[in-house]
Amino acid sequence: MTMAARALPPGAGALVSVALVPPATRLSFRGGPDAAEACAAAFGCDLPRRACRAAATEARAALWLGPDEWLLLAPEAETAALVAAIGAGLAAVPHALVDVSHRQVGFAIAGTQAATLLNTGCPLDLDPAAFPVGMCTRTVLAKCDVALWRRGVDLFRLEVNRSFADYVAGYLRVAERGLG
Amino acid sequence: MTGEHRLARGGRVDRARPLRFTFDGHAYEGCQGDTLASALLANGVHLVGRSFKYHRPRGFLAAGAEEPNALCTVARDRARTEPNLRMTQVELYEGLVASSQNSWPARGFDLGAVNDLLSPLLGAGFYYKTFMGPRFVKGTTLWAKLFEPVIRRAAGLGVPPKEADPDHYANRFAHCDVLVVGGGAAGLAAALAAARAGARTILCDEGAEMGGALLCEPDATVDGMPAAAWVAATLAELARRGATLLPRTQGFGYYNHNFVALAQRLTDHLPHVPAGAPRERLWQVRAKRVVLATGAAERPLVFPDNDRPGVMLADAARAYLQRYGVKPGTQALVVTAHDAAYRTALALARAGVKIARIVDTRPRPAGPGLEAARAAGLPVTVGGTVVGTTGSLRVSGAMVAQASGTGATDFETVPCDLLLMSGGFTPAVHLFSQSRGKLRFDAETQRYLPGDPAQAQASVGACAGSWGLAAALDEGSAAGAAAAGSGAGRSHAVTGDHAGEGGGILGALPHGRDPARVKAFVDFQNDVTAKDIKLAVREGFRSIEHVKRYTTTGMATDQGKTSNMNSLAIAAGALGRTLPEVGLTTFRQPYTPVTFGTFAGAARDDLFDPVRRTPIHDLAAAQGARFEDVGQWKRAWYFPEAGEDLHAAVAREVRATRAVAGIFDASTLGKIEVVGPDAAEFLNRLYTNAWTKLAPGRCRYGLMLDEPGFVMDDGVVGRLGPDRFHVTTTTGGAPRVLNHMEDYLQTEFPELKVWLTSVTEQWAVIAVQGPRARDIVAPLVEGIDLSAQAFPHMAIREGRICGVPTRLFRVSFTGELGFEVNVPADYAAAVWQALWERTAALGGTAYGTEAMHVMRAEKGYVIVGQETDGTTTPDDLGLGGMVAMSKPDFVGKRSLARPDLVAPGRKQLVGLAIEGRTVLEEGAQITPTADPPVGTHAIGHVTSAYWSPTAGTPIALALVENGRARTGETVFVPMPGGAIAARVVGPVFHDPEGKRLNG
Amino acid sequence: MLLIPCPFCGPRPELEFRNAGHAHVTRNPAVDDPAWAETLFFRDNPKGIMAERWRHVSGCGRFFNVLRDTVSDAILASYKAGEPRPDVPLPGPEGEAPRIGAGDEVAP
Amino acid sequence: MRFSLANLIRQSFAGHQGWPAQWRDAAPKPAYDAVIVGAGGHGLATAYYMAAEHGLRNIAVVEKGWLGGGNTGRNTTIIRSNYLWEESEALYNHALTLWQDMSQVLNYNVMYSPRGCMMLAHNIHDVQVFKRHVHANRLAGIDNEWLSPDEAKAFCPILNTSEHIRYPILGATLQRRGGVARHDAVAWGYARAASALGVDIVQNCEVKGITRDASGAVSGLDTTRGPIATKRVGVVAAGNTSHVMAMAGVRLPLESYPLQALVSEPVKPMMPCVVMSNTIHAYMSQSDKGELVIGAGTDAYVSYSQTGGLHIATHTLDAICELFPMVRRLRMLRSWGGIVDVTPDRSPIIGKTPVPGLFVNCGWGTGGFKATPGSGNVFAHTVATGEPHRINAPFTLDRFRTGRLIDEAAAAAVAH
Ligand SMILES: Cc1cc2nc3c(=O)[nH]c(=O)nc-3n(C[C@H](O)[C@H](O)[C@H](O)COP(=O)(O)OP(=O)(O)OC[C@H]3O[C@@H](n4cnc5c(N)ncnc54)[C@H](O)[C@@H]3O)c2cc1C
Ligand SMILES: NC(=O)c1ccc[n+]([C@@H]2O[C@H](COP(=O)([O-])OP(=O)(O)OC[C@H]3O[C@@H](n4cnc5c(N)ncnc54)[C@H](O)[C@@H]3O)[C@@H](O)[C@H]2O)c1
Ligand SMILES: Cc1cc2nc3c(=O)[nH]c(=O)nc-3n(C[C@H](O)[C@H](O)[C@H](O)COP(=O)(O)O)c2cc1C
Ligand SMILES: [Zn+2]
Repeated sequence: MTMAARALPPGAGALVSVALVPPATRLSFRGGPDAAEACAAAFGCDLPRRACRAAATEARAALWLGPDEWLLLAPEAETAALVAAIGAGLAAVPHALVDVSHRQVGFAIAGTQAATLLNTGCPLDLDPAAFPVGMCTRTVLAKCDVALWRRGVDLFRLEVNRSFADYVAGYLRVAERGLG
Repeated sequence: MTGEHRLARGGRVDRARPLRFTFDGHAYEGCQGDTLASALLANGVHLVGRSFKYHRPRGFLAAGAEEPNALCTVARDRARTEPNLRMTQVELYEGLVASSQNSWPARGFDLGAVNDLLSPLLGAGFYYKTFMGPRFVKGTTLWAKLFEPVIRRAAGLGVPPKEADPDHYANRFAHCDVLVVGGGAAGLAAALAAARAGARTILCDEGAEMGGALLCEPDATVDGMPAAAWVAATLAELARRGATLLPRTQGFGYYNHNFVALAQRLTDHLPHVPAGAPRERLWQVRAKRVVLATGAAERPLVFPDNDRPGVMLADAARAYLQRYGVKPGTQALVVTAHDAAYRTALALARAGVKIARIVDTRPRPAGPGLEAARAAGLPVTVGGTVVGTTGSLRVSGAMVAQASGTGATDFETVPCDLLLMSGGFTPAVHLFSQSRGKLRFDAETQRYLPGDPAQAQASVGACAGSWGLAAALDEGSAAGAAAAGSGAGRSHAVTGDHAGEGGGILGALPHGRDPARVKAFVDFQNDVTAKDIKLAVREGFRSIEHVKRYTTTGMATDQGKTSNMNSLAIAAGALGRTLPEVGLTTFRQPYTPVTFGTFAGAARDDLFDPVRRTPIHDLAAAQGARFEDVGQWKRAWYFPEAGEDLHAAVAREVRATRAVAGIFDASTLGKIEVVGPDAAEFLNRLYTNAWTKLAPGRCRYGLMLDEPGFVMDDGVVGRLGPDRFHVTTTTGGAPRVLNHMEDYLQTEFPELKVWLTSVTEQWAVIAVQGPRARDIVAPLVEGIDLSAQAFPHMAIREGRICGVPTRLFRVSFTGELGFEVNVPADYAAAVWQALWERTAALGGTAYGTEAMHVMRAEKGYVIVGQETDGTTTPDDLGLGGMVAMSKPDFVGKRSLARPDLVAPGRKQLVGLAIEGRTVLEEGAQITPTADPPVGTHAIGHVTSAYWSPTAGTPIALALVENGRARTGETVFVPMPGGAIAARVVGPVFHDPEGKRLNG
Repeated sequence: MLLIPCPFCGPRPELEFRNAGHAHVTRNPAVDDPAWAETLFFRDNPKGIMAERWRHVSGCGRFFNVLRDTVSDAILASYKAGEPRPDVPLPGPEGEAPRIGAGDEVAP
Repeated sequence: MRFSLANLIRQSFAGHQGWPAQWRDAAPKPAYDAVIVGAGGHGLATAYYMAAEHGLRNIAVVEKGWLGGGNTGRNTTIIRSNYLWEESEALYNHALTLWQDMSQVLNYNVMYSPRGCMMLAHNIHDVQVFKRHVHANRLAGIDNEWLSPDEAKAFCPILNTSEHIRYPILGATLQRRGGVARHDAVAWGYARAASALGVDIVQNCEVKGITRDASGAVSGLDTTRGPIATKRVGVVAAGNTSHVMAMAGVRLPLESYPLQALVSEPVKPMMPCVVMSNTIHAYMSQSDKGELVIGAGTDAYVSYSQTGGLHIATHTLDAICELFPMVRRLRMLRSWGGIVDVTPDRSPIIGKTPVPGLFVNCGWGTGGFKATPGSGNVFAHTVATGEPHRINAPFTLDRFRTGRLIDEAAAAAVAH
């Protein structure tokens, strides 16, 4: 990510706004069901077993991204502590815990047109009935892989690999012009 | 008044909003709601262009998407110039500038019309038979230099724009329960029933207004409302129920799994385009159910000189009259095989157009239309035919006769300035057919109709072969309700139904004239006549697909919407077969042409493909770096100082690195964290090397093969702990390698407990290389003992640098003492800055990929993709020692034992030493002799070649047959200016003992 | 564009997937050269129902198998890697494929 | 009757009534000396050369549909011979030589137009790979030159050679003898010439079985128009090859993929040559009629449906618009697909099979149109003499066992 993404206009449109989310702890957690259970205990937030669902508490979230893969989100300062805690909690259970905090950049997309904006480039059905609040998945946005999490009817979080952030910011800016 | 032929009232145009426009430089006035076609007709303009091949004068044949003749170019400015638009679909706006095509100097006087005189020569496929040149001019010269350029200039319809299109195009993915294509009576009823049942509904229609044929039915009523009012009420209810309504939107492609592509025109009808507004939008719709309600198009009749301006489809004339309030002529002759034309004749008569004659080609027509015409006193000839027309730039009369068998009798010429024809209606089954639905031939009505659907889809209304308003509405309603899963639709009370209308004819009318001398057009745009089709059949083109390709019938921009059925029937007649025996040509996307921009959408400029930059990019740019594209990445290529070119900069970067130190942004390297109790075993199976014994804290260079045994990727792998490895890959190979690993892990070795995580973007990498590298790094590092003993070459440590976490590798791709500093990406810029300050202070440099390449070549290190090309084995590279053949298995191992991979004579990596200062060209071939005759077998090629600032000579790496055994031999690199001699040497040019690495 | 039922995520657009060729090719390196060439290169290439591999690469990342009719492109079933090829009835009326394992299930 | 201007003029006075059928609409005879399966360009050329150069007259080409209706009738007609490996160079250049006077030899204007085929380099790796081609081709006597961006622009003025586009053009190769031809005419011309030499071209005749005698050798064919006895069969069935060969129990390293192409509406001449860009995946030329003829890579899965996904067209066209930004306002007129048979090394298989009397010519993938005359010529030799021609000798089936692949794709990732 370089200048372009950082230069996003903050919450420009009333119908839709696109903003960067603050830095965060991001951990990729991999393992079987027992590992997931143990991890949930150490992490303090459920790791959903249901496909494409996220669980969240006040400060943490766990996004199901694959049958043995979760993205754990937490405040930025907690990385080391969480890695230690989960590592300790799972000493005997095979798993993989990898810090990917800096790998990704998060965007918040909000507003009544948020889903429409995403659908300029995302081929999923984002109707709330098909993609309810709490659903998350990796998918594509135009020419880029993203992870998408619906946090509210009109609020999405988009996680993209950092070198694609400029692209995503630029893309959304152009796509917003084409709403209407 | 917006044109002298405009009626005082009636139609859907807004006479209070006159619009000025020009056509071929002449100023005219039309009104809001007009198309360019209706506006020109209102002004009495019928001649609007010239035909493709014979340059015959042409007018409007139709009123909609099926128009083959009336093509124009509309230009807003030089870049916003668009050729080949159908004037029947161009919506009028204030200031529109349009011009006709394919004529010079003017459409009224066109020199190209000499082709019409030459037409006896220019029949179907004439170009296959000539232009080969006299036999003594061998080869293709005459064709390519003489004839082809002339033909190319003559062909081609409109003139393409010369400047880049500045407009934007948008895209939308959409999902729905029910997609309805076509907003006529049937489509509206379907959409309404679906929406009422609570289905998510999308309705699209290519017209500017929804309503289809209802827009031309001022007399019909639906559920007690005038048709137009019903349309408006239906649209309002649909909007209220949240249906997505898309006028100006054609459904152009029906793909697999109910995926339908729509093209929406957003701004072409506006006089002023809002800045930045997209011009068109591609809708990519996944529908649970699709209802096709695309209507039917009228067919022309095929008779001699049926192409003069003023010869028009009857239904089109009714549209001009009743939708646009335009009188398309003053004296009309109607020739028909279908009952609907009577309605047109009556409507025209009511509007004051003289009906010179109605010629019904059927021997015994009957029905209310005929009766009403007779009752109104219109002259009707039954069992008649038209055998020709008069006039030049506009029809002035029709030669009418009685049909008798294949001939005609009782010729008479009837004056007229409008000749309307109705051959019956062809259901628009394009999308149905695209959906892979099989058409069935209905022998009774001689039509192809949708058979069983192949996807979750239904066809309703005129496109399904039904006729009449009530039928369309009721079928639509039923299909809409069914698609929404809510049982039956409803039935509608209508007046003005015309349910009983029918009839139609396929093929040519009998004319009894010398068939060799007349031109009865079938495909108007491509100038294909009935005799062309018969010629094709005579010449052995018996398949309809051959007939199509030999005559080009149906291949014009209208894709045969008005011509296909007639040409099929004519071909069938000539073949003596039935229509279904002859078969149909294939319906393909798009339904009508769609702009390239609509497909491309936002993908232009930087959005054409993501530009990936490293976290250090901006700093490197500030330091003056020039960048190169490596896949999607921008990589710093070299860092020129004032006045330096690539070579000077690289030489300086190399010398400074070898003398002091250099720093290099290696962030794009692929990185994969391999974690789990079976991590080492997994790597054993994926790499040629053995990993079990690699101690934590140590690194190893790994070589990866594909299953056929060829080198696929390489990289340094560091072991962080018993069950944790940090694997690096090439920049370009990163996604491929991860996919390859996942593939084997998930499908071949699922029992292994190991997980792979891409950390390419988590870690930025700064290589610090050179004799002073330790001095640069050391002061910034905490928690790692950097001494040579504690931290030897090929080791990895975790600690902190500049206060942030690091994975520090002691590795070298330059042959110098080196470190690769991995830091979490957000910190990279600060760490780079700190390292740079220390490097600069010591007299070191930042270096780019080019210097990196030079230094690794001086050391004989290979680059996968440059020294290898997908046919290279480890042994070819001299890396046989890295292949642990003692391992029971690894990917590619079995293949290495295949006969050709162990055969003698394979190409092997060597160095080439060159006298003099000439740097070889990469890719140059290598021969054993200096002056190889053409066809000499090359024994190898140069893979890398550079000026080596370190050696002070050119160096090169090459793959040469038996290369290692040739060490010391002289080989030759033939170049256009003569061969360059080179001596085969080992591939390492710098510090072969590796002392500097271990410093 | 195909709609591909990922056994984990449910039906998803083809854009999220990458095809990975024929399924059920057994990799046994302990064979002679002709048999190994079979493993590497020779495929049924069926005209009709084909077991093929896809990866939900822009999704859950899993490789899995699909039965698809290569003539109509209708998808008849999807199942996880390692599972045996299911017996499926031919496509139903209107080409609508019976779907097996069409997603939204609990992770293993 | 010969095709000539004189005869055309004569016939134009006679209402063109005198033109005979261009080929006889043959019904299958009970037996032939040899039968070619598949009346695409390659099969028809094979039969023509078997008759013209090897004196075989009692032969037939059987075709399940209409002749030329396979990939020959649906390809983007790019012709070039600047391949990398010596084996490929020899094969494709043999073809290019035959293209030069094909119209006169066949007495059929196939409109071979050597207007130049340009391949764009967008990064340093492309430059290295393409220069390797240039050097290899020069040694082989094949014209192929390196152009700077300015030279490329001069040759093809509509090319976007700005340095500020996403993937600037760093240079290009140009094979001046490369170009295009009228695809249908190639099939028709060979059919007409072969038919005139006595070859039976039997359309609507699908091969359903290959019969073999006790020794295992080919003894005949079962077709939808009855059995045909023959001891020699040459299969040239492109995308359908796996299935025809399976009838004789022969398995091949082939997969069949849809390959799409599209044309724009015709416009006045705007493009003088062929331009290909492998890095951004698209190529374009303009036909004599005026359409822009555009293609890219295959769909990514095995299919026999002759259609493909919309996303292939969108990617192809965004690349085309990037290279030629004035075409955004032009429109797609028609898109279609063909089924191509692809080998693991993207090179054809031409030669004998384990079944005596059965020969195969397949695996041309996305790029066999250009090879039509050369492929037919060497395959005719192979079927007629029972042994491969020097040029097709390396293109064996056995190379997949030994590993001696002829891998153009790996070397360059260049198609067509
Ligand atoms: C969209 C597209 C673009 C292309 N672009 C290019 C290009 O630019 N340049 C280039 O060089 N190449 C190109 N190609 C590739 C080229 O078209 C083919 O390689 C070449 O035409 C193959 O010729 P063929 O005669 O072998 O096959 P075909 O023309 O396909 O002929 C095979 C014939 O065998 C028949 N057949 C199959 N099975 C049977 C059976 N059981 N019984 C009887 N008959 C049977 C088929 O009906 C068919 O007519 C392209 C291909 C496609 C699809
Ligand atoms: N000329 C006539 O008199 C005539 C012709 C046909 C039908 N009808 C009458 O019309 C009624 C039938 O109505 P209907 O709804 O079946 O047909 P319709 O012709 O009224 O409507 C079809 C609609 O589909 C649209 N369309 C066609 N292809 C499309 C595509 N690919 N994408 C988007 N839109 C597309 C057309 O613009 C048109 O508005 C009956 O009353 C019948 O008698 C009359
Ligand atoms: C080089 C080339 C040019 C073509 N030009 C046209 C054209 O101008 N108009 C047209 O309708 N089709 C054109 N086609 C496409 C054919 O109509 C047809 O789609 C193609 O041969 C595939 O056959 P199918 O669509 O019947 O399956 C062209 C095809 C090729 C190969
Ligand atoms: Zn999935």
